[in-house]
Amino acid sequence: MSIQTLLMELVLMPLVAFVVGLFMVLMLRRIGAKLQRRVGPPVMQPLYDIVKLYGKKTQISHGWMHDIGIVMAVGGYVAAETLLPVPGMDGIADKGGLVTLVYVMMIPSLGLALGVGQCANPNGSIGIARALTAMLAYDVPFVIVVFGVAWYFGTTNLVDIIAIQQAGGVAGWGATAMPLLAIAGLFALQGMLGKQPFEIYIAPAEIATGPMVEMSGKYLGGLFVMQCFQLYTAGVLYVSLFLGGGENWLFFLLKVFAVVAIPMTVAFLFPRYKTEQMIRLMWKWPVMIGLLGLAFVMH
Amino acid sequence: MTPLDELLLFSGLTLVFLLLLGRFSYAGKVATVFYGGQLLFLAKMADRIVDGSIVTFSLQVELFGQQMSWRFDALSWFFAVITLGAGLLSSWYASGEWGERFRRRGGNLWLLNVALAANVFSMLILLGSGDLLALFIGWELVSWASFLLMTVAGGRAIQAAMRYITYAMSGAMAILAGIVLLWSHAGGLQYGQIIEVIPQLSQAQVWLLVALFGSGFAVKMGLLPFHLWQAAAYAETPGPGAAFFGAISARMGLYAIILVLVQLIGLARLSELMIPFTFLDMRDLWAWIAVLTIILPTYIALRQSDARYLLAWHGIGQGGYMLLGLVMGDALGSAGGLLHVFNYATNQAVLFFAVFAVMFRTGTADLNKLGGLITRMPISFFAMLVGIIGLAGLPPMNGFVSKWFVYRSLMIEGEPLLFLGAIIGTLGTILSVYKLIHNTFLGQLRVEHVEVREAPWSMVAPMIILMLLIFATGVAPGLVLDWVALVQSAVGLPVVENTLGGVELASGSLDMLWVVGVLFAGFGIGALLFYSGGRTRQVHQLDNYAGGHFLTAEIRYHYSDNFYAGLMHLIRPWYRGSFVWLESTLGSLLGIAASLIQRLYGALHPSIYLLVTVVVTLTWVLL
Amino acid sequence: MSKKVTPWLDNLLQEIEGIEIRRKDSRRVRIDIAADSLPTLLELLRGRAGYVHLSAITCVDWIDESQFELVYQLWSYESQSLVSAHIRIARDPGVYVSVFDLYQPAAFFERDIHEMFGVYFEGSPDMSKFILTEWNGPPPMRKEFDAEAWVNETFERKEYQPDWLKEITEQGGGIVKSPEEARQKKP
Amino acid sequence: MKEIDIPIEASVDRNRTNPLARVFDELVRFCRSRSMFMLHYCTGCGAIELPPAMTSRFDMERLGIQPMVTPRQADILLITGYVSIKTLKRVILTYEQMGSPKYVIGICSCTVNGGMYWQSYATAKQLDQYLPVDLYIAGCMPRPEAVLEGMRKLMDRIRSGEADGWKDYYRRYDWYLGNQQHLFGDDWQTPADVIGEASHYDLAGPGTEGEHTRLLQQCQKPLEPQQTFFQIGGSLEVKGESHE
Amino acid sequence: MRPENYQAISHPPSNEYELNFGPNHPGIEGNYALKVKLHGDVVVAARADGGYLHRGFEKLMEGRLWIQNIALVPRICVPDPVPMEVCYSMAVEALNDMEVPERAQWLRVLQLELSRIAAHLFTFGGHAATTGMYTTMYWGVADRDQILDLFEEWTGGRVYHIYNIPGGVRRDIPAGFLDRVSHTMDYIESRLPDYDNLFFTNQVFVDRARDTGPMNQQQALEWGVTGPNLRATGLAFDVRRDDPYLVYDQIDFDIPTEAPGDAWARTLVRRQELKQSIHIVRQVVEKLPSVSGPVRTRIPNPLAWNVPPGETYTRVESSKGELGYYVVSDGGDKPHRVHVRGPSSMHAVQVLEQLAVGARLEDVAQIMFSLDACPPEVDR
Repeated sequence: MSIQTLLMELVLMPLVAFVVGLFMVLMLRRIGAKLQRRVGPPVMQPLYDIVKLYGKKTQISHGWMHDIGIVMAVGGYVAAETLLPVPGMDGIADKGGLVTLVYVMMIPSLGLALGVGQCANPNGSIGIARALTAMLAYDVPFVIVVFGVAWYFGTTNLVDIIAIQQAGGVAGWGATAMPLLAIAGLFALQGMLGKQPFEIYIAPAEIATGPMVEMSGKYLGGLFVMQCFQLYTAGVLYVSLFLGGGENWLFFLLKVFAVVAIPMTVAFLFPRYKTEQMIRLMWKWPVMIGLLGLAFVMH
Repeated sequence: MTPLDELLLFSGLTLVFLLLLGRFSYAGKVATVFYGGQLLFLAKMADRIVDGSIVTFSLQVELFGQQMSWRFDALSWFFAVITLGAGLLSSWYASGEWGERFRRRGGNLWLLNVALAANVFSMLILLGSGDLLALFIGWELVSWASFLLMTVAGGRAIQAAMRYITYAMSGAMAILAGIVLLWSHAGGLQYGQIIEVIPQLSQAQVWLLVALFGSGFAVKMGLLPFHLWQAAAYAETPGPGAAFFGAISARMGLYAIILVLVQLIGLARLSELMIPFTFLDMRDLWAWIAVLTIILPTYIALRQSDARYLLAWHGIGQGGYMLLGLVMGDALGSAGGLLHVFNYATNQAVLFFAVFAVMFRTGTADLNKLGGLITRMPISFFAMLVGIIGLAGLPPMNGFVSKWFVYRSLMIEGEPLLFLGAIIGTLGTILSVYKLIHNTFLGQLRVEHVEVREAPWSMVAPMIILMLLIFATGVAPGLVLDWVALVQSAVGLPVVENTLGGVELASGSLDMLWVVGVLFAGFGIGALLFYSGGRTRQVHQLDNYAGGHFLTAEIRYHYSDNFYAGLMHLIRPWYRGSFVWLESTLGSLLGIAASLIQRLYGALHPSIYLLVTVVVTLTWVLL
Repeated sequence: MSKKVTPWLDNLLQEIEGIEIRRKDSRRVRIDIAADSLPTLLELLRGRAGYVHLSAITCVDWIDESQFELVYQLWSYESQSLVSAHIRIARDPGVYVSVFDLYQPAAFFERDIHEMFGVYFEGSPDMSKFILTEWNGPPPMRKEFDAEAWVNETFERKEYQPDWLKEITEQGGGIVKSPEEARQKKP
Repeated sequence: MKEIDIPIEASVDRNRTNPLARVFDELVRFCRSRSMFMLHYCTGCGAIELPPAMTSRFDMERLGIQPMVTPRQADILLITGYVSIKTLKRVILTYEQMGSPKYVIGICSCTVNGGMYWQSYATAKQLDQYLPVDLYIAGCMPRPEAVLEGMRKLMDRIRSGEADGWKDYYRRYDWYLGNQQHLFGDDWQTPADVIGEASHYDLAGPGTEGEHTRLLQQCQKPLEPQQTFFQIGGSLEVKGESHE
Repeated sequence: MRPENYQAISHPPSNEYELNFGPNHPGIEGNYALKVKLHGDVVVAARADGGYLHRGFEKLMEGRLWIQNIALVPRICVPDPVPMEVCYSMAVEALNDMEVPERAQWLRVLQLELSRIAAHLFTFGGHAATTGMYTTMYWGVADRDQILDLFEEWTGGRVYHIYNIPGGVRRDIPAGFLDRVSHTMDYIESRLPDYDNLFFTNQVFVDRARDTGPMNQQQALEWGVTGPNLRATGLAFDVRRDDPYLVYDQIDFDIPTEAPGDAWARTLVRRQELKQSIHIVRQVVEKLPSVSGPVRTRIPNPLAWNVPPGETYTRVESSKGELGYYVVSDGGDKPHRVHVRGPSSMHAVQVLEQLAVGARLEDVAQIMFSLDACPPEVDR
């Protein structure tokens, strides 16, 4: 691969992720609107919000770590996108692999946690404490899934994983070979996106949106951008692991949107759990299903 | 003179210098230079080590007709580098204002410096041991030197040190028994002889051997279930001592485990030892001990409210990763384990330095009495940030690389449960280190800390060096992996094929140069996006959302205690159920032993105590 | 459904001095009693007659008589009747005893009366301000406090004379006569 | 719905000469008008008509309006009805914590002139004496349709750049502060530093500082300095050890 | 100096910290505040802080004519204004010894019950929103609007109706109105299964609400709790039945009760009350055509209406509990004293403070909403 193509991919991949992410946010809000029997926002609404927030006149900061936190939150996801192969673009996916991706995806959370910490708001701190606890909860089934997939395909290189799946057609998809792990993965996805019933760290009625509590202007805008990336990353990762990645952009996007629509729909039909209820649920059913699936895979 | 002669001589000289002239205020600075000198001698040795040859010590001692010899191979050299590095930076840290304050407050700086030098010296002797007898003597010296350093602070530290020495003595007994067992079969204690005799031993004998040596070394390493002494003993040690302990001291146990279990007995032989009534073999047992050592102490650390204790408990937990990697026995895993020794030492040292810098300025390490210091001690904050990213094992710091190696090894070997355990430990680490940095540096700045300033240069400089080291070895892990590869070949493990940025594997490789490069490119884009927005303006911390209310400085609104309350609601019963039961059972057993020993020595002054014990040890060894 | 307050209670109540009982209807009883005897009465009503629910405590300012009237509304779930006990206390100094030990809801009402009328209740658990925490004036519910005057003194009024209103006024519509004026004409 | 003359000092928006910058400004103004986050703060009874306006029947989100929880996140402060003096303090704090550009909508008649509580000792009468009100929606209480209509009007005004009450607050801070001090007492203070903000963003005007701000500085309880200290000290003193 | 009201509950060196619920907080109902002191996520002390909605109603009413006050009273409880009008009108009628025509009484019952349905739908929405279940809120508020439409057609006002006046009601129902009422009732009844599936039987919600803020019957009686909160502890007390007013003694309805007294029971009681109210509305719709006659009695010139001296205490059952008006007349054209006993003044202050202690941070908002506290009633 020439260096020019690589550089182009490194620029394009985050950009595509952002644009697709914007539409995912739109879909999230539209699904909510449909379930709540109303119209919902206009198509460009997510973009309006972000442009407006970046265009605020006063930007209230609580210190330099607050600033750096947002930079890390957005930048970490920008970096993560280049580790995530999409049709026609592999980026540096073969330089890092699945484990690295999982860990790079924690960087934005860490940045956010530090930034929120400096805001010196108890609501934010509780929110971060809950977010990290939630991470502990959903990562257990998630790593079982990651392990199972890596074992089944014999590699942690996402490019190879996708190639192996595509070679076998639908029958070769991870979801066909490892249905139980795919189900466990859906649970983890719900937790990863922090949607109800696992929406414990935003919880407006309890901690006034937790980490977002002191975020204004471009800080909040950064979080909105991060949300786009987060939805995209979670969707694409799931598709890459279980649904054969993307043969072409059309099918790829169809699959990604379909996957992300599941947690979004569930989100509007449930209240949120308490923290320990969430952990208990996450460590019970998905882990059980995941371990069972793992046992099948490793046999 | 071989380089090893020079090194040991110079190290002994440092000790003698401090013993004689340690009372002068410049002694600490000179000692720091001396440690630097020792490091130079070590560097001088490097080309021979790279060749794979062994550097010997000229002096040989004959005891009971046993030839005692000392030599450095790649394994010793690798550990010695870390030891001296930790010694150098700790001494540097102590040599300036910190030491001055310590002395003014009535601390015995002379004893601290001497104990540090004694530790370094004895560890070098241990690392250089060329046969089991020398190993045992070195082991005892290290134990007593550690004890000396632990007692410097007095008070609660003495209790912790007593507990330690109880454990250490019982561990030494086990080792001695193992040595006797081997000696009775091999007729000698040279490594060569032992390697020959091991295959002839029966399964039961090897079983006993592994149990004896293993438990003896595990005490020092703080492996489960012998971990209970360590946290208090390390945390109560004053500043640089704690950093030194945290960085390397416990790793002597790992060194011995590598030497005896991996090099002499061999991992293959371990796999043959089945555990009765189970489908586990000895190696699995070690792996599970490692995983439990990762998980349990990490989650105990989560509950600590004293920053030093929190770090000390993590020290125990991180040892599990090293052992886990090693027991996997493949190139990746053992490389990860060995690399983690280095990485962890840097992380732990910088974290302890940062915590003691905070203590230096505020007088407390109680996580509930701090907060908001980021604006007052930004460099210490940054040091702690780098440290926690490394300790938690996130890119781009070096801790990520070693943990990645261990994970990949577990994935390739097909150990899902061990993998899960390791990940749960990592997640617990992330949780508790965030608590550490949040409660110390983030959140509400307390009224009484408004005047606090950054720590002085003598304390900041070692932190900056360590930060750079952590980052550099994170970006280019190949630098350390080269050494690790040497160690692997010296020990007889498969050698990892590393590149500068990590490792190339058919089943998914790692190139940190790329990963970090892209990460920082991402940060760049993030920053670009961020600074494309309007100008920021910093507001006061009281200009804050409080449900519409007005905040005043007198109100405490910093969330610090019981930080992961939601999680604790679920897992608190487990602490009560398992950990406390474990601790109380072991505690009552060990309490009996401890009380016996304490009754003997408890009344004595530490220095007299030391003298007596040295005499006892010498007579014991000689007779 | 409706039960009458039992005769024995009537007899019992007669024993308290200075008590005057009036039945308004089958479910409403009014008792006027001396201020000193009220705790005894309430104790009787609560302990012996099942009036466990304190519905309200009201303070009425009789400024002409220089007295505060305190009205305790008590409801019995068993006999399903409401007793209102009326006492009068002196307006100055305006101190009375709390009935919190008998009826916990009294805490709220007494606190409220304290900040609105300035009546102090001895033994009430919390006499700190609840509603008027940022009010520095006199207790506003006292009759001598003229809220309207205070408002006129403190606030400006927005002049609102838009053209359309002027037109209407010119045509003889709009507000030509204030309610006060309208009332003045009738006796 | 007749317009009421609101005493806001007219300001001239500096139109940038660079055509690209003007397009950019236009874009930002457009997005501001299409994305209005209103603060979730029920100050009075008019708040009861906001849920209907938000929810399925009238669905404010169609217009890009959505409720936000904290003042930092919000653009629009809806004063839904009477403000008691106790609430007014919180409202002012909340307003000052919001990021500019920010807009205040006075819903219900009470915000205009006290409404039916004109003789109440507990409520403030004219909201625009304390905060720059961009738009009033009269009625007791205005129906959801009226609220939406008002929002549409505000959108137009934001789009055209007329809704600049927030600039007025910076420019005539002294006047607003004077009214606040008149009502709350001379020792009135919020932790937000409006004057500092105005000068930082070059929004200060001749009326930013005056006698009332001087009074504020006299009576102010100083806030501790909060900037980061990067210098590395050499003192051996321990600060705050007394607390141990 | 900042406002003095901020009384910190206590100060360090304890490790507890303070958190403010409200007044600007989604976890608080209306403009109200609850200051809590927490250890971890468990509340160790709670203090209600009211007065944000204080307008001095009782003072205002002393300065206005008897008839003018009709416009004032509904503002006291915004989500459920009708009982305020009815209760005040009943008080004035009692002072004047005035008879209310039967048709007016039935109309008042109709209005009271419609208002109760609207208030309960609103409460469910709020309660659901505190647990992150926004769909219920969106549905509930939109369905409540159906009832507001009825009110608007009937009285001209969506929220405040100023419809009940001393002596009766302002005017009769418009033509065909009863059909629309029954149609709306059919609609709301048809929506109830959806609500059940989405909210009341949602396992996640049940897990959250069970054992949250429990209050036993003994405590409820001690604390003076009334209304659905009392009935959720198992005591079947309802002013409509036990101290009947209007024509409630001619109407057939049940008083739903639940034993546990937790947030779940309180919500369930309201859910059943909704059903009962629909049942009552149906009965009124059936009965109304057969009751003819005027809808109000003549009153004197309202601008110079001197009410005979006296005092009275009237109570009605509002959606939050027992609502009482103590009205004193000194024979003038304005009341001498009006005291409003808002039902929330019990459970929004003392009960909330006590239930919050020991509760989890997650549950504080839920407890408040499940008690259905209405701050303007407290502040007045």
